[in-house]
Amino acid sequence: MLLSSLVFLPILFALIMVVWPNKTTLRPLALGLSLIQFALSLTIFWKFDPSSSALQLVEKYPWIERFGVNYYLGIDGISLWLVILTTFLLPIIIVGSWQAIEDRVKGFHAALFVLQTAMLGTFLAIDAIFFYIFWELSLVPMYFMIGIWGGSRRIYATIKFFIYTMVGSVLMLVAIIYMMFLTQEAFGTMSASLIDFYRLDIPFIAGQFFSLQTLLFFAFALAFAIKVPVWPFHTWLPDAHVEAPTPGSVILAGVMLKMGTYGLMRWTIPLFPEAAEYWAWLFLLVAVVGIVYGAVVAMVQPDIKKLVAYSSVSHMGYIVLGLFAFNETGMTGGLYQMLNHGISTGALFLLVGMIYERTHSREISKYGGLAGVLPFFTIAFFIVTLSSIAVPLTNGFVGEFLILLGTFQANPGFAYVAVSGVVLGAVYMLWMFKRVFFGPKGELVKDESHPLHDLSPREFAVLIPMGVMIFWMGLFPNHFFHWSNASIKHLVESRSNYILTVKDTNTKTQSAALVEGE
Amino acid sequence: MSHQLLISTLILSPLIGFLINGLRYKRHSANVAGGVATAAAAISFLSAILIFMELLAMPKEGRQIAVNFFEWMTVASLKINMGFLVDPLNVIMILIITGVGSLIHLFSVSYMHHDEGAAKYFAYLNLFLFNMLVLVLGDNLLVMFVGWEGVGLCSYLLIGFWFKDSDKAAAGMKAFVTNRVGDAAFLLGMFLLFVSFGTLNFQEINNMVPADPTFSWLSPLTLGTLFLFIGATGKSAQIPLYVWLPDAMAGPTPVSALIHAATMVTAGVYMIIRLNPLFLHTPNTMLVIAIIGGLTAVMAASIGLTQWDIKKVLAYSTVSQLGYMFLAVGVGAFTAGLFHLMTHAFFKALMFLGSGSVIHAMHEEQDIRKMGGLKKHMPITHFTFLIGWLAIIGMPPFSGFFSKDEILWLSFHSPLGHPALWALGAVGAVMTAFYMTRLMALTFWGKSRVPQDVHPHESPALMTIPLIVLAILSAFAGWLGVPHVIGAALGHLPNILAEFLSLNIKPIPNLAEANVTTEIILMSVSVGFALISAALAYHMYVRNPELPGKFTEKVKGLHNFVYNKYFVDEAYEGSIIQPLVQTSKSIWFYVDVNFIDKATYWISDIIKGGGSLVRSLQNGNLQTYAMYVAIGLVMTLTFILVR
Amino acid sequence: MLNTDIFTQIGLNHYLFLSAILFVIGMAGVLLRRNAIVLLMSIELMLNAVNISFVAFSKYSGKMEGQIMVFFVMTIAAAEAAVGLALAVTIFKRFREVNIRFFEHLKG
Amino acid sequence: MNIQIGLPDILLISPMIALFVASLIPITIKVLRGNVEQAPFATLIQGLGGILAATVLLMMVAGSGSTAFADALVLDGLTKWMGFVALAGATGAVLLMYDNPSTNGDQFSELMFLTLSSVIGMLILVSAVDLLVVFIGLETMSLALYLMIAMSHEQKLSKEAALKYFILGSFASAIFLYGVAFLFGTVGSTYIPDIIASTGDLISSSRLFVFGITLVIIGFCFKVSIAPFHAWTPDVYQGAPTPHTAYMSTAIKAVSFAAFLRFISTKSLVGSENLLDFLQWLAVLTMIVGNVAAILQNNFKRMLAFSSVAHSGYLMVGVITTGISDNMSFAASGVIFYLAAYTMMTLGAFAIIALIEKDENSSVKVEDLAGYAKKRPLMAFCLSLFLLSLAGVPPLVGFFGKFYLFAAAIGEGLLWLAVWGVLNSVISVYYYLRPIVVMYMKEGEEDEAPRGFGATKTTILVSAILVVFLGLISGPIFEAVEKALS
Repeated sequence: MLLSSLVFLPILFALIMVVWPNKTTLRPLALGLSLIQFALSLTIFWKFDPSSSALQLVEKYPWIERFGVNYYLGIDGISLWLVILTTFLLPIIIVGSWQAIEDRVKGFHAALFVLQTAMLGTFLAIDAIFFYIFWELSLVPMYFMIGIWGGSRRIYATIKFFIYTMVGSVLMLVAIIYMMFLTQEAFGTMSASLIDFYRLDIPFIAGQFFSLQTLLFFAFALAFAIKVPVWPFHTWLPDAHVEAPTPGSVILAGVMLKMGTYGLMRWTIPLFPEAAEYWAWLFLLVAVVGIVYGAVVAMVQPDIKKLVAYSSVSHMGYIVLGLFAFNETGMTGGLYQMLNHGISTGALFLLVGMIYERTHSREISKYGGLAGVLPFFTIAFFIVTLSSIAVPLTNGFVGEFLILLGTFQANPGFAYVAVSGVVLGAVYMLWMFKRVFFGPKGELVKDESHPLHDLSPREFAVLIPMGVMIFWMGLFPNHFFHWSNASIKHLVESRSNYILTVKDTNTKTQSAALVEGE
Repeated sequence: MSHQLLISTLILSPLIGFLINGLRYKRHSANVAGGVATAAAAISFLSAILIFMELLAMPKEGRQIAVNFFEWMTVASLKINMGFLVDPLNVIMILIITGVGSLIHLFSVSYMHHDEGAAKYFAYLNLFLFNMLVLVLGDNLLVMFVGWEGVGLCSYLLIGFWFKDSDKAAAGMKAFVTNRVGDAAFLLGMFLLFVSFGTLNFQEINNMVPADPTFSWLSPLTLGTLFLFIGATGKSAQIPLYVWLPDAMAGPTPVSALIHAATMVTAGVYMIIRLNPLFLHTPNTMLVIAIIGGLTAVMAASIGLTQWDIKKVLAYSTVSQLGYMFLAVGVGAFTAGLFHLMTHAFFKALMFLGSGSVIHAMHEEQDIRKMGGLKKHMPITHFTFLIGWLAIIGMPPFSGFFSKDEILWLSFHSPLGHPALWALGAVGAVMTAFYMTRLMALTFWGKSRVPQDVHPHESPALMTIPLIVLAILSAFAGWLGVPHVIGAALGHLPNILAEFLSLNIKPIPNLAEANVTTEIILMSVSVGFALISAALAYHMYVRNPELPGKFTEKVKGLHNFVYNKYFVDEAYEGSIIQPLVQTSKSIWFYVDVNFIDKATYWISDIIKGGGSLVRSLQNGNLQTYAMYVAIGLVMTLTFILVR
Repeated sequence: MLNTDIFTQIGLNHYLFLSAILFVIGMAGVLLRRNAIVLLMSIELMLNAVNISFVAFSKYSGKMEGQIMVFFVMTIAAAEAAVGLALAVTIFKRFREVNIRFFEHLKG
Repeated sequence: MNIQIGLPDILLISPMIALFVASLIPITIKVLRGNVEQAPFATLIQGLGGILAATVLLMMVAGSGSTAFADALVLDGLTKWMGFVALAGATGAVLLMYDNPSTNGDQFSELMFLTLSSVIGMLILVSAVDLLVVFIGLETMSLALYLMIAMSHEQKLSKEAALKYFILGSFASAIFLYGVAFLFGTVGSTYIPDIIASTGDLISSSRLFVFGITLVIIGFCFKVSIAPFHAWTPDVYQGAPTPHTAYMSTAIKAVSFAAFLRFISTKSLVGSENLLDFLQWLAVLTMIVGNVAAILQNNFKRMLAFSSVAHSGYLMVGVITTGISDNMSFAASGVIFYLAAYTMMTLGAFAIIALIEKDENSSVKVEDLAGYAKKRPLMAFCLSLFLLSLAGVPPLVGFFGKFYLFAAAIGEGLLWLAVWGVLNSVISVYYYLRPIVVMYMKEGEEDEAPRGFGATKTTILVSAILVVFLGLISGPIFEAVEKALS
C-alpha cells in the first residue's frame, strides 16, 4: 500500500486544506503534511531492492477490465529518484511560498497537493491510461496556480501552457489506445499495461515516416517533447515561468518538466526501440540546438526569471541529449541531470522569488551591487549559480559530464557542439550575476527609503536543504547511482527487446499482501 | 603518520581554513582571518614537507604515495575515484604551492590589513590552495578537472574581489569565461582519451600509450592532446586565450602573485608534464605547443615593452614566461619546463609581491611613470626586486638563467625543436631583459616622479620577510637543475631535479649527444644579447629619460599597435562577443518571439478566422438555415448517388 | 414488380416524379417565401408529397401498410399545423408581424 | 396479420403510461381549481414522481429485449440505458424549470404537462424499431418542445427560437419522412430489422434505397445537429429558456442519437462506401464548425450550444463506428456512455447559467462570471469541473467518454477520425478555459446574496459528484451497457 498511499494521500491533504477552518495554522499544517509525505517516500528505500531492475512494490488491481486498464503502480530505479525529488521539493515550496502567496491560501495549498498526486502518479503509474490520467491531471492545478497567483500576463501564459501541453498529449492518447488494440491482436486480451506494451513487437520500416512504429513513436515523443520542452516547442515555457508565482515556477521547473524526460525514458525509448534508434539523430539535433539556442537567448534576456527559464531550455536539452545517447553513461547522466535541474533551477527560482518579494522587480538592469547589501543572499545565489553552470563538486557537473561523455561515446559530433553549452552557460549566468550583484548599486538597491533585508531564517530553511543536496549530489553521486544503476543498465542493454519483470514480492513477508488481482 | 591522514591534512587544512573564514566573514579583523588562513597554509606546507621526506625515504623506483578516498562516480565502465597520488613530479608542485602560498598568505596579512573584506579574501585564498592541491594531486583527469575548474572559480572570485568596481567584476568574468572555453576543450580532450583508453587515470593512460608516435592529425590521441592543450592555453594564458590574464591584475596584488604568476597559471604546463608520455606520442601536438609557446613568449614580451602599469608589465611578463614553459614542453624538455615553472614561481611571486609592496607604499598607484627613485625609500623591496630582475633576465648564476637556458638549448637541440624556436626564445629573452630593466629603472632608479602628496615608505616586516625568503629562493633555486655542460665544467655537479624526476618523465626520444661548443655558444649569445638589451634599457630610461619618448615618436604606429596589445581584445570584442550578443538578440527577437511563437498564433488565427466565417454564416435568418439543409441534402445526394 | 411501360400506363415512376416535384415545390416555398403561414403551408405540401409516395409505393407493391402510414402522417401533419398555427398566432399577437425576416435577432 | 394488444403490451409501455398519468395530474388539478395554479412545488413533485415511476418501471420492464405492439416497440438494452439518460436529463431540466424565472410560476402545470409529454415521445423514440414509430416519437417529443419554448415568460427571443425550431424541425421531419417513404417503397416495410435484412442486396443495386437511406440519415443529422444541418442549434439553444436548453442538449440529444444508433445498425454504412465517407467528413466538419465557432462566442449559452454541436461531431464518430463495426454493442456502448457523461456535465453547466441569470430577460455573458470564484467558490468549482470535463480532462467523466468513443473508433480502424476528434478537443479547451479564467482570475463586483435556487443547486451538486466519480467507476458501467446491448 506504500505507493498508493504515497500517490493518493495528497488528495486527502488537499481536502483537509479546503475544509481547514483556521487560516493561520494552515501553512504549518500544510508543511507538516508535506513532511509526512516526504518521510513516507523515504520509506521506499527500506523496501526497495537496488540490485534488481524489476518493477517493485507493485500494486495492481483491475479497473476497467473491458479494456484491460488496471490500477497499476510500481517503482523501479528510473522513477525512484523522481518520486523522492517530488516529495522533497514540496515542503520547500510550501515554506518558500510562506509570504509570497497572500491570496486564497487554502486553494493554493490544495492545488499544490493535487499537483503532487498528479506528479507522483505520473512517475509511478505502470498502466498507460492510468498514466495518462495523471499526466493530464497535472495540468489543471498548474493552470490554476499560474492563472490565479501569477503575474500580469498570467492568463495568456496559463492558457498557452495548457493548450501547448494538451496538443501533444492528446495524440499520445490516440497512440495509447491504438497500442491497446495491438495488445489485443498480439495476446488475445486487451491490455493497457506498460509491461504488455513492452512485449509488443511493432513493425518498423526504416525511412518511411508513415509506418506504424514511427507514427506511434512520434505521437508519444511529441507529447513528451512539448513537456520537456524540446526546441522548438519551448515557447510556452518562458511565458509560463515568468508569469507563474515562485512556487509554481519551482514545481514547474523542478518536477513537471521532468515528466517529459521521464516519459521519454520510460515510454518512448523502450517501447519503440527501432524508431528511437532510427530517429535518434533528430532528437540529438534538437537537443543540441536547444542547448545552444536556450543559452544564447538566455544571455540577452532583460528579466532574471526569463533568463532562468531559457536556461531551463538549455539544461533540458542536455537531458534529452543524454537519453538519446542510448548508453549507460548518457542515460545515467540524463536521469541525474533531471534531479540536478530540479534542485538547482528550483533553487534559482526560489532565489529570484526572494529578491522579487523585496523589490518587486525582476529587471536585471535595475539591479547592481547587491553583493554589498545582501551578502548571504549573494552567497546562496552564487552556490546555486555554480551548480547551474556545472562547476565540479556541485551536482550539475556530474550530470553534465556524464551526458557529454555518453553523447561523445555514441555520437561525437553532437558532443562537440553541445560542449559549447558549457561555455555559454557560464556566460549567461555570470553575466547576469555580474550585472545583478556586482558593480555600482542599481536604482532598486540604493533606494534608501526601501532598505533591503538579507535572508530571513525562513529563507535559510528553504535554501539550506537545496545547498546540502547540491554538494551531496556533487560529491557522492554514487549514493544516488546505486539505486538506479540496475534499472538503467537493464534499459540500455535490453533496449531493443525491453521487458520489465515484476519483482515477486510474495517472498518478502512485509509486502506479501501487495500483489493482488494478477 | 599514515599517508591518508597526511594527504588529508595537506588538502583539507586550507579547506578548513576556508570554512572558518567563510563562516565568520562578517567580522572584519584581518589579523585573525589572516592568522587562521596563514596557519592553514602553513600546516599544509608542513604536511607537504613531511610527504616530501616520506617520498625521499622510499626506494627510488617506488617513490609514490597513492591514496584513495572514495569512489566518486561509477557508471558502466567509467570509474572515477577521489584518488590522490603523490610522486616526485607533483611533490615539487605541492611544495611550491604550499610554500609560496604560505609566504603570500603571510604577506597578505599586512597587505590586506585595511580591507574590510579581509576574511572573505583569506577564505578565497585558502579555497584556492585547496583547489590547486586537488589539481596537482588528483590521480586522474577528472579529479584534476575538479581542481582545474576550482582554481578558475577562485581566480574569478579574487579578481572580482572589489566587485563594486564594474570593471573589476568584468575582469573576473572575463577570466572565468575565457577559462571556460579552455575547460570545454579540456572536457573534449578527456572524452577522447576516455574513448581511446577506457580510463582517465594518469598512470593507466601513461602506461597504455602505444610505443610508436602517431603522425596523423586526426587520430583520437592527437585530437585529444590538442584539446587538452587548448584547455591548457586557457588556464595558462597562451595564445589565443591569454587575454584574461592582464585583466586579472584587477585583483589584489598578492593574488596576482599566487594565482596569476606562481601557481594556477602553471597548471597547464603541469598537466602536460603529467601526461608527458602521451604528448610525446603525438608529435603534431608537440609542434603546436612549441610554436604557440614560442609565439606567446615573444608576443607577450613585446607588449610588456610598452606598458606603463607595473602589474601589467609583470602580467605580460608572466604570459611570456609561461610561453617559455610551453616551448619547453613542446620540444619534449619536460624537466626544463618544470624547472622553469619552479624558478618562475619564485622570482615572479617575488616581483609581484615586490610590486605589491611598491603599490602599497604608493597608495594604490600602479603607473610607473609616477614612480622612480624608490630605491632610497624602500631598500629591502628594491634589493629583493633586484634579485628577481637578475633572475628573470637570465643572469647567471641566478635561477632564471639555468632554467631559461636549458629551455633555449633544448629547443635548439631536441629532435622536436628547431632553430627557429630557439630564435623565438632568444628574441623573447632579449625583450624580457629590456622591459624588466625598464621596469626597474622607472620604478626604483632614476629621478623621483612621485606626486607631492605621496610619501613612499618601506613596508612592514610581515611583507618584507616573504620578499626576502623568495629572493633567496630566486637566487639559488637554479642550482637544483644545473645544466650538463656547466655541471661538467664545475666538477660534475649533478642535475638533481632531472634525477629526481626521472621516474615520471620520459626522456626525449632520439636525443643526440650534446655538442658542448654549440651549447656554450648559444648560451653566450642569449646571455650576451640580454645583457646588451638590459644595458640599452638602462641607458634609455636612467641616463637619457627623454630618449624613449623620441624613439616612440618615430615608430608611432608600431608603438600604438603594440601598446594597445595588438588590438586583440578589440578584435575579440568585435568578432566574437558583439556578434554573439547581437545574434542572440536577433535570434530571440526574430526566431523565438516572431517566428516560433508567431507560428502558433497563425494557427490560432486560422482557427479564429474559421470561427468568424461560421459566425457570418450563422446570420439568424431561418431560411438561410433551411438553405443549408437543402444544400447539404443536395450535396449529400450528389456525392452518394453520383460519385 | 415495377411497370416500366410508361407510355401505355401511368406507372409508379409518374407518381414518384409527381411526388418529387411537389416535394421540391414545398422545399422551395420554405426556402423562398417570407410569410410564416405560407411556410407552414409549404411544409404541409412536402408532407403531402411524401403521402403520394407512400400511396404509390403501397399501390404498386401491394402492401397496404403504406396506405395506413398516410393516415399517421396526416394526423401528425395536423398536429404540426395546430402547433404551428398556435405559434404563428402567438407571434402575431406579440409582434404584429409574420414576416420571418423580422426574426433575426438570434445570430452570430 | 393478427394484431392483438394484450396485457403484456400494456405492461411494457407502463413507463410511458406512468408519465402520461403524471403529466395529466397538475393540469387536471388546475382545471378543477378553476384555472388557478396549484403551488409550483406540488407540480414539481407530481412531475418528478411521474419521472421516478417511469424510471422504476423502465428498470423493471426494459432490457429483456421483449417487443410490444406487433414489434413496433422493443424494450432492449438500448431502450433501457438511453431511457435512463433521457429521464435523468429530464429530471434535471424539470428541477431547473422549477427555479427559473422564465419558466416557473404562472403556467407551470401546463409546462409540466408538455415536458412529460415530450418525455413520453422520447421513450417511444428510444424503443421504436419501426421508422414510422420513430417518426411518431420524434414528433411527439418535438411538438411538445416547440410549445415549451414558446411558453417562456421571456417574450422576444424565445418566440423567435420556437418559430425557427418549429419550421426547421418540420422541414427536416418532412425530409426524414420522404426518406422513409422510399425505404418503404424499396424494402416493402419500415420495420428496421426488415431493412437490415434487405440492405445487403439493395444497397448496391437500388439507388432509390440509397436515396431513402440518405434522406433518413439527414433527418437524424438534423435532429442531432450535425453540420451543415446544425444551424438551428445555436439560435434555439440561446433563445430558449435555460432549463429547456439544458433539456434539449441532454435528453433530446441523447434519444435522437439512440434512434440514430438503432437505424445506423442497418449496416447501410458497410455497403456504401460513399455514405460512409460522407458521414465521416460530416463528423469532422461538425467538430470543426462547433469548436471554431464556440471560440468566438461571448454569450455563455451560445458558446455551449456550439460546443454541443462539436460534441455531436464526436458522437458521430461513435455512430459511424457502430455502423461499420461487427461488434456493434461495443461501439454503441461508447456512444451511450458518452451521452450519459455529456448529459451530466452539460446539465451542470446549464444549471449554473440558470443560477447566474437574474431574471427571464437576462443573458449570461462570459465576462459576467468575473469574480464568481470569490463570490460562490463551490459553484465556481463545480462549473470548472463541468467545463474541464467537457474539455476531456481526466479523471473527469468527459475524459472517459472520449476514451470509450475514440477507443472504439480506433479499434475499427477509424484512426483519423479519432485524431481529428482529439485535436478538436484541444481547440475546445481554449473556450472551455475562458469561463474558468474569468471566474478565477478576474475581479468582479459584488452582487446581492443568492436567492433560493435549492433545486438548481441540487442538480448542480449531483451532476458535479457524478462528473467526478462516474468516470472512475465507468468500467463496470460500460460493461453492463455493453452486455445489455448484445
